[in-house]
Amino acid sequence: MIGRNEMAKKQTVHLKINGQQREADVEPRLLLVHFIRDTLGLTGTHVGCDTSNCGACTVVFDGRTIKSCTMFAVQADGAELLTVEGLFQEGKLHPLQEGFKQEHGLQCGFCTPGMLMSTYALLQKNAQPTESDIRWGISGNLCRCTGYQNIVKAVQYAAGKMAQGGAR
Amino acid sequence: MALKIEKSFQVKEPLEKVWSFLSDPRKVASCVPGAQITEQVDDKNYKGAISVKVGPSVTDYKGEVQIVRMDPLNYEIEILGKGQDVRGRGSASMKMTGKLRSLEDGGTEVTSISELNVVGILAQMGSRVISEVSNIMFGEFTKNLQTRLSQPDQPSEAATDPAGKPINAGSLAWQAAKGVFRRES
Amino acid sequence: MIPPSFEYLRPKTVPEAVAMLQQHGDEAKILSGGQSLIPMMKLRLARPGVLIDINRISGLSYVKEEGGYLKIGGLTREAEMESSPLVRSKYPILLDTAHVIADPQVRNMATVGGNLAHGDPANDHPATMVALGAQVIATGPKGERVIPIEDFFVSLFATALQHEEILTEIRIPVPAARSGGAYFKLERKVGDFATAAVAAQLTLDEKGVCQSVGIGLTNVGPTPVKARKAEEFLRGKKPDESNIAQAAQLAADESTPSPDLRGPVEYKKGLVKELTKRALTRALERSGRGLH
Amino acid sequence: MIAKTSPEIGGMGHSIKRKEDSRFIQGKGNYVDDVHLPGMVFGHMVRSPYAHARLKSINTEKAKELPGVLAVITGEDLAKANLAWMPTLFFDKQMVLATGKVLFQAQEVAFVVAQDQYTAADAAELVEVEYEELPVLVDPHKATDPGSPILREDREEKSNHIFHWEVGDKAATDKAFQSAPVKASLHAISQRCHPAPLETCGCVADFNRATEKLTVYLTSQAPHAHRTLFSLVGGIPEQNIRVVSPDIGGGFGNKVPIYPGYVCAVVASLTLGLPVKWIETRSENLQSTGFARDYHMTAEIAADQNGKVKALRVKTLADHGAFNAAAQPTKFPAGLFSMCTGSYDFAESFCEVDGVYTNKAPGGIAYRCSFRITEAAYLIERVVDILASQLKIDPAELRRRNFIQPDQFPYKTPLGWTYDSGNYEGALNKALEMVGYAQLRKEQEEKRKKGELMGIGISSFTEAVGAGPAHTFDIAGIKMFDSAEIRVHPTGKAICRMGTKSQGQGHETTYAQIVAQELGIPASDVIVEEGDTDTAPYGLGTYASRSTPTSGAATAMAARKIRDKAKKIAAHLLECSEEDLEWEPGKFFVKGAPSKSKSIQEIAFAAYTNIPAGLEAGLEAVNYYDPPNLTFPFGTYICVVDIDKGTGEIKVRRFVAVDDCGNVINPMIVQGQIHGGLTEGLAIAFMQLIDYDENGNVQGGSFMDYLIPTAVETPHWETGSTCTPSPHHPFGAKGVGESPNVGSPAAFVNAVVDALSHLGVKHIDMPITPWKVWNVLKEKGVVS
Repeated sequence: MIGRNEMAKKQTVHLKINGQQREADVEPRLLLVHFIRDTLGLTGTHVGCDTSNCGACTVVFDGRTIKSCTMFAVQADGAELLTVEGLFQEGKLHPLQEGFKQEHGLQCGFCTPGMLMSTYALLQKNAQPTESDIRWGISGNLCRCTGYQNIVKAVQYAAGKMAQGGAR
Repeated sequence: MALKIEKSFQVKEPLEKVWSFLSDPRKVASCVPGAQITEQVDDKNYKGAISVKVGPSVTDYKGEVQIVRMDPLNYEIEILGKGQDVRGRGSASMKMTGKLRSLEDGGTEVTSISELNVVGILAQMGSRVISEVSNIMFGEFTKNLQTRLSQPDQPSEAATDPAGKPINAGSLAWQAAKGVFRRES
Repeated sequence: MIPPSFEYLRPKTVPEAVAMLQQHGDEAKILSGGQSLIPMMKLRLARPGVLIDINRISGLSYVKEEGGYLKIGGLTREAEMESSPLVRSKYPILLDTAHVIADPQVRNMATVGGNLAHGDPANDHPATMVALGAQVIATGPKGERVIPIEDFFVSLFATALQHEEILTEIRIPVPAARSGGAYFKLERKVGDFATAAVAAQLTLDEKGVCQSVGIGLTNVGPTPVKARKAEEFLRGKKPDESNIAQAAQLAADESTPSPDLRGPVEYKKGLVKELTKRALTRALERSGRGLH
Repeated sequence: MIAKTSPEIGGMGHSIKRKEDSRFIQGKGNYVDDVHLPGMVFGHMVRSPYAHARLKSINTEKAKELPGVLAVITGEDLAKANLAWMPTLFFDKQMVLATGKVLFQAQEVAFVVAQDQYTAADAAELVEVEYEELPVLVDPHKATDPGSPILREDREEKSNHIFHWEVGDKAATDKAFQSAPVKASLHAISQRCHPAPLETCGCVADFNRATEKLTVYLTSQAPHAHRTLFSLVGGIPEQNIRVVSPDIGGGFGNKVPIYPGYVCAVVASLTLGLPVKWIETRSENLQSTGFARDYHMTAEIAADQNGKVKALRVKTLADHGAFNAAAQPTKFPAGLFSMCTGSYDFAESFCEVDGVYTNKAPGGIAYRCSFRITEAAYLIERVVDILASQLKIDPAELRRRNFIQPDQFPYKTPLGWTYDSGNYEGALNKALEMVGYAQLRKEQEEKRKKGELMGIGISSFTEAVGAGPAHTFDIAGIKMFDSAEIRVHPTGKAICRMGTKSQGQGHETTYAQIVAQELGIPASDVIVEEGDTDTAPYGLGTYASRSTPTSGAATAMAARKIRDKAKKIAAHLLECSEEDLEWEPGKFFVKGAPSKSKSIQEIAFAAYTNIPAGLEAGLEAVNYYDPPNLTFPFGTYICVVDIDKGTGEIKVRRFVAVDDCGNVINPMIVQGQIHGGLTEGLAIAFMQLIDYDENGNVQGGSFMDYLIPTAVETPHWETGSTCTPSPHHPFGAKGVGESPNVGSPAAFVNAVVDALSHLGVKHIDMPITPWKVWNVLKEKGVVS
C-alpha cells in the first residue's frame, strides 16, 4: 500500500467555500475535513470521531449537509461549500448563531459548528419545524453537554426570527 | 471473539481413506477457503497462510499449523492453526478436533468441533460479521472436504489447489446459489 | 483515521466506468455514496487500489414510474427518496425505509444503489426490495441485464453483480390496487444498524384475501432474508390477526440471526416475530383495509 | 439570600448570556487541534492488538525508511531516559510505551513522528512488532484465583490484588444486622463506561532549543498540576514549562490524567526541537484513556418492619484494569464511595472495597462526579427501592421516613463525612408535586390491569463536591485549594485569572458575575482568563464540581480584599472615616448622605492617580481558598417510563429533576448543566458500555458501538429547584455540574424495575437494553 504513496498522483481541487474560490493540489485520499481545516485553515469544522457518527465535521455541500470526514477532497472539486465561518454575513450573525447564544444552546462549543450547519440546512427545507422535526434534523450530530433541549429552543428562536423577515 | 462450531456429516468413502486425508494437514488446508500450507517443518508442524475476504475487506494471516494429537486407534485428530495478521493488527486461531466413525453402509461419519478465536481490530470492529463469516467458511470447508474426498487422491494438487485463492464474493456466491447455505426452504 | 492511498478516477459515463472496472480488475472499487466504503477505508479494513467515483455520471439519479415499474436510478440519494413526491404519495414503505437509514447527513450522500450493491444484510433497502419483488439492473461490458432481487444477494457482502458491472437502476412493479406496505426497524439508537427490521408488502383482492405477499428481513442472516414460508402461508388467506400472528411466527423461524452486541439470537427472532406483526398490520391499513 | 444587583451589573442570580459563546458560534474557538505552529510535525501511536502478550521484538526500520518519517520511539528508547514508566495519580505507575509485556488491547507500543499525519499513519503500519500471546484475565472476580495469570511483573507483590480498604464499624454493623427483623440486599454492577467528551485528548508539545522552554498546549482539566507533574517526571525545571489549556471540548473527567501520548509528544519535541502534535482518534480515546466505574457492588440494609433503616453493609470489587490510574485526590482508595449512606440516617454502616488488576485499559477516572460518588448514590438509591418493594411501602414514603432531617445538619455520617446542609424532604415534595405523583400511581394501577407496563422511579441523592479540604484532598501532595487573582484597571474594568479551567461550564461568565456581585463592576466589564500556567495563579483545575466551591469562593474573597482597600480610598476621596461609609454594589456612600458617594470606577481611577498616603498604588488581589469542608448538593429526580412488551424498548415519558445547589450564580447555566448531566445519566442507564470479550477485545471501542444518545433518544427534561445555601461557602453556593449525572442513573433504573416489579423483578443491571428487558419479560412469561 505504502508503495502507492509515491504513485498516487496529486490532483487539483477547485471549489467555492463561503463565497470564496479556492484551489489546491491534493492527494486523492485527503479527507475533505482535513482539506478544510489544514489546507484552507478553516478550523471551525471539527473532528469528533472516526466512524462517521458524531457530525462535528458537518458542512453544507451544494446545499445539503454532509459529513466532511466521510468524503474525499477530490470529490468536492467544483462544489460550493458553506462552513460555520460563512454564516456571519453583511456584518450580521445568522439568526441561528444568535439563537444558540440566546437560548444557551452550547456549552463546550465543540459540536456547535456542526449543529449550526445541520440546523441551517434544516431551516432551509423546513422554515417552521416542530420539536420532533428539529430532534430528527440533528440526529446526525452528537452533543455531550447540552442534552439538546436548548439546541431545540435555539432553532425555534431562529425560525421565529427568520419568519419575521430576518430570513437568510 | 471466541466461537465454537460443531458439525457432523457423512461421506461414502471408507474410514481409512477419510482418515488418511484428515491426518494430512496439507489436504485439510486445501479444503479451508483461502488457506494454504507453505512449508512443512516436521511431521507434526507446518507453516501456512490464509486470506479472509469479507466484501471490500481482506485480511491476510501467516502462521503455523500443528498436529496436536493424532489417535489412529480411535480415529481422532486435533489440529491447531494459529496465524498473525501480516499487518500486525491481530491474530486468529482455530482448533479443529475431528473424529471418524465408520457406518454400516461402508461410509464414514465425520464429526468435527472447531473453536475459533479472533483477536484485534476485526474482533473490535467486525464482531457483527465474524460469526457469519466463520459459518460460511466452515460450510465451505465441509463442502470442499466432501468433494475432495470423493475425488481420486491427488496430493500433489492439494497444496497448489484453488484453495490458495481467498474466498470471495464469487465463490461464496455460487456456493450459496447451489443451496449449501440456503436457509431451510 | 487516515485511509491508505489509492488512485482516483472520475468517469463521466457508465461505459467509461465499466471500461475502468475492466482495466483495473480486482484492485478497483466503485465509489458511490461512500458512506460504507470510506469508513472502512479509514479503519484500513478496505484498501482498494483504485476508486472509480461514479457520482459525476449524469442521468443515474431519478425516481419515476414508467412501463408499469417504479424506476429508481442507482445514484439516487436516500434524501431524494425521502423528498420524492411519488415515494411520499404512493410508496410509504420506501419512505419508511429511507427515513430510518443512518442519519440526515449520511442520507444526503448514501445512494439506493450503493445500499443494495454493498451486499450488507444489515442495510435497510435490501429487505424492502425483497418484499417489493424488485429487479436490479446491472450494466456491464455486454450492456444491461436484469437480476431478480431473490437472486441478487448471494452471501455476506456478496451480490450477483459481476466485477465489471455497475448497479444502474432498481425496478419495482407498480403495486396493484388494494396494496400496502411498511418497514419496521428496531435500532439501538438513530444511526445504528437494525437489531432486526421487517419489510412487508401486501396486495388484497376485492374480498380482502391476500393475492400477493412480500416479506423481507434485515440483519437476521448472512443475506437479507426472504420469508418465503410466511409469504406462502399468507397468500390466499385473509390477513386477520391470527393469520398475521402465524405468518409472523413463520418469519421468525426462517430468520437465522447471529448474536452480537445488539442482542442474543432468541431476542432477534422474537423481534422478527413482533416486527412482522406490526409491518403486516400497517401494510394492511395502508392497503385501505385495516384489521376488522 | 443574596442581595440581587441590577441587570446592568449582572451579579449573582442573573441569567446573563455567556461571554464565551461569541467565538464558538462563529467557529473561532481555539481547541488544541486548532493550534498550528510553524514547522509542526505529527505523532501517531502504534498500539497493541492484544490484551496480554509478551513483546518479543520491535522492528522500526521499514517505518523509518518511509519518506517524511522523522522518528520512531519505542519503550526501550524511553527506558534509556528512565521514562518508560510514569506515576499514575494514585500510588501506582503505568507504562508510557510498553516494555516486556502489553497488558491491555490498544496499549501504547511505539510512537511514530512524521511531517504530516497521513505519512505518520502509513509509517505506523510499517512498525513490525512481534508478540507472544499470553492468557488473558478479563473477569475481576477471577483476578485472585490461583489459576489466573499474574499481570504486573514489575510489582513486588506477585498478585493481581491492588488494595483492600474498609471504613466504618464492622462489629456494630454486623450486630445491627443480627437483630434486624428486615433485611434487603442487592448485587449491582456500575458498568465500565467512558466520559467520551466530543473533543478527544491531544496536545502540541513545543520545545524551543534556544530558550530551553517547553510549551505544551494540552487538553487538560488541570493545567497547573500537569505542569508540576511534567516537571517532576521529566526533570524539566518548572519555570521552563508552560502548559496552556486552550478551549476544551468537554472533559467530564477524561482530561484529568496524563496520558502516554502527551509524554511521547513531549519527548519527541525535546528530541527533534520541533513542535509535535498528537491528537488521538475517537477509538483510541475510548479504548485507552481513562475509563470510569467498573464497580461490582453488594449492599445490604438492616431495617425494622416500618421501613426505618438501621444499618448499611457494602462490599465492592473494583476493576482498575492494567494499572491503577485512578485520577482522584482523596487519601481513600475508593474515594468518596463511603458516601454510600446517601440521604438517609443510618445508625451504623460498614463499607469495604477490594481493587484488582485485569487486562483492560487503566483507570478509573471520576466521570462527571466526585470520585466514586456516582457508584455510591446509585447503590443506595437502588437498595432503598428494593427495601420499599419488599415491605410494600411506597418508595417516596420510605425515603421520607429515613431522610436526615434539616435540624440534624451539620450531620456526621457513620462513615465519617459531615454534610453541611440539606432539606431532602423539601426537594422530594417539590418533585412529587411537579410530576403529579399520586395521579401517576393511579394511572399505573389502571395500566397494570390492562397488562401495560409503566414505571415510576425516584432518586433522592446527596452529592459531595468542591474538593476539597486540604486535610483530606491532594494531588501528589499538592493540596486541593484553588485560586483567583483580580486586577481592577484604572478605568474600573477588571481582569480575573483562576487556577481552574472551564470545559464548557461557562467560567468566563460566572466568575465575572461573582466579581460583579462583590464589587459592582458590571460582569460585561470583567474579563476571565484560565488555563495558561504562565499567567494564571496556581490551581488544581476543574472536576468534581469544584470550581464554584473553590475558585468561586477565592474570587469572592479576593474581591472582598479589593473592596476593603477601595473603602480606604473612598474614605480618602470623600474626606470621611471608613466607619462613616456604607457599601452598595458599585459604590460607597456616606451614611445618611447617599448623594455623597464614590463609584467603584472612580475609586479604581483614584487607586492609580490619587492614592492616600501610606497606601500602595493599584487595585488588585489574589486569594488561595482552602474550603473548610466539601459542599453537599442534593435533589430528588423522578422518572416515568413506558415499556413496549413486544420489543423490550423503554420510553422515558417524563423526567422531573429538582436540584438544590444552594445559591445560584447563573440560573440559565445551572439549568444547562442539569440538562447535560441528565443526558449522560440516561446514556449510562440505557446505552453506554465498554465491554471486553473473553480474549480481551474491546467491545464498544468506537462510536458505532459505544452508544451516545442523539436528540431523538433524549427526552424533554423538566427542572425545578429548592435553595439551601452552604453555611461555609462565602456566598452560599454548592456546585451543580455533576449532580444530575450522580443522581439520575438510579431514577432511570428504579423506573424500569418499578414497571416490572409486579412480575417479581428485583433488579436489572445497566445498561438496560431492550433485549435485557425482553429476556426478563420472557422469563416471566409475558412474551411467548
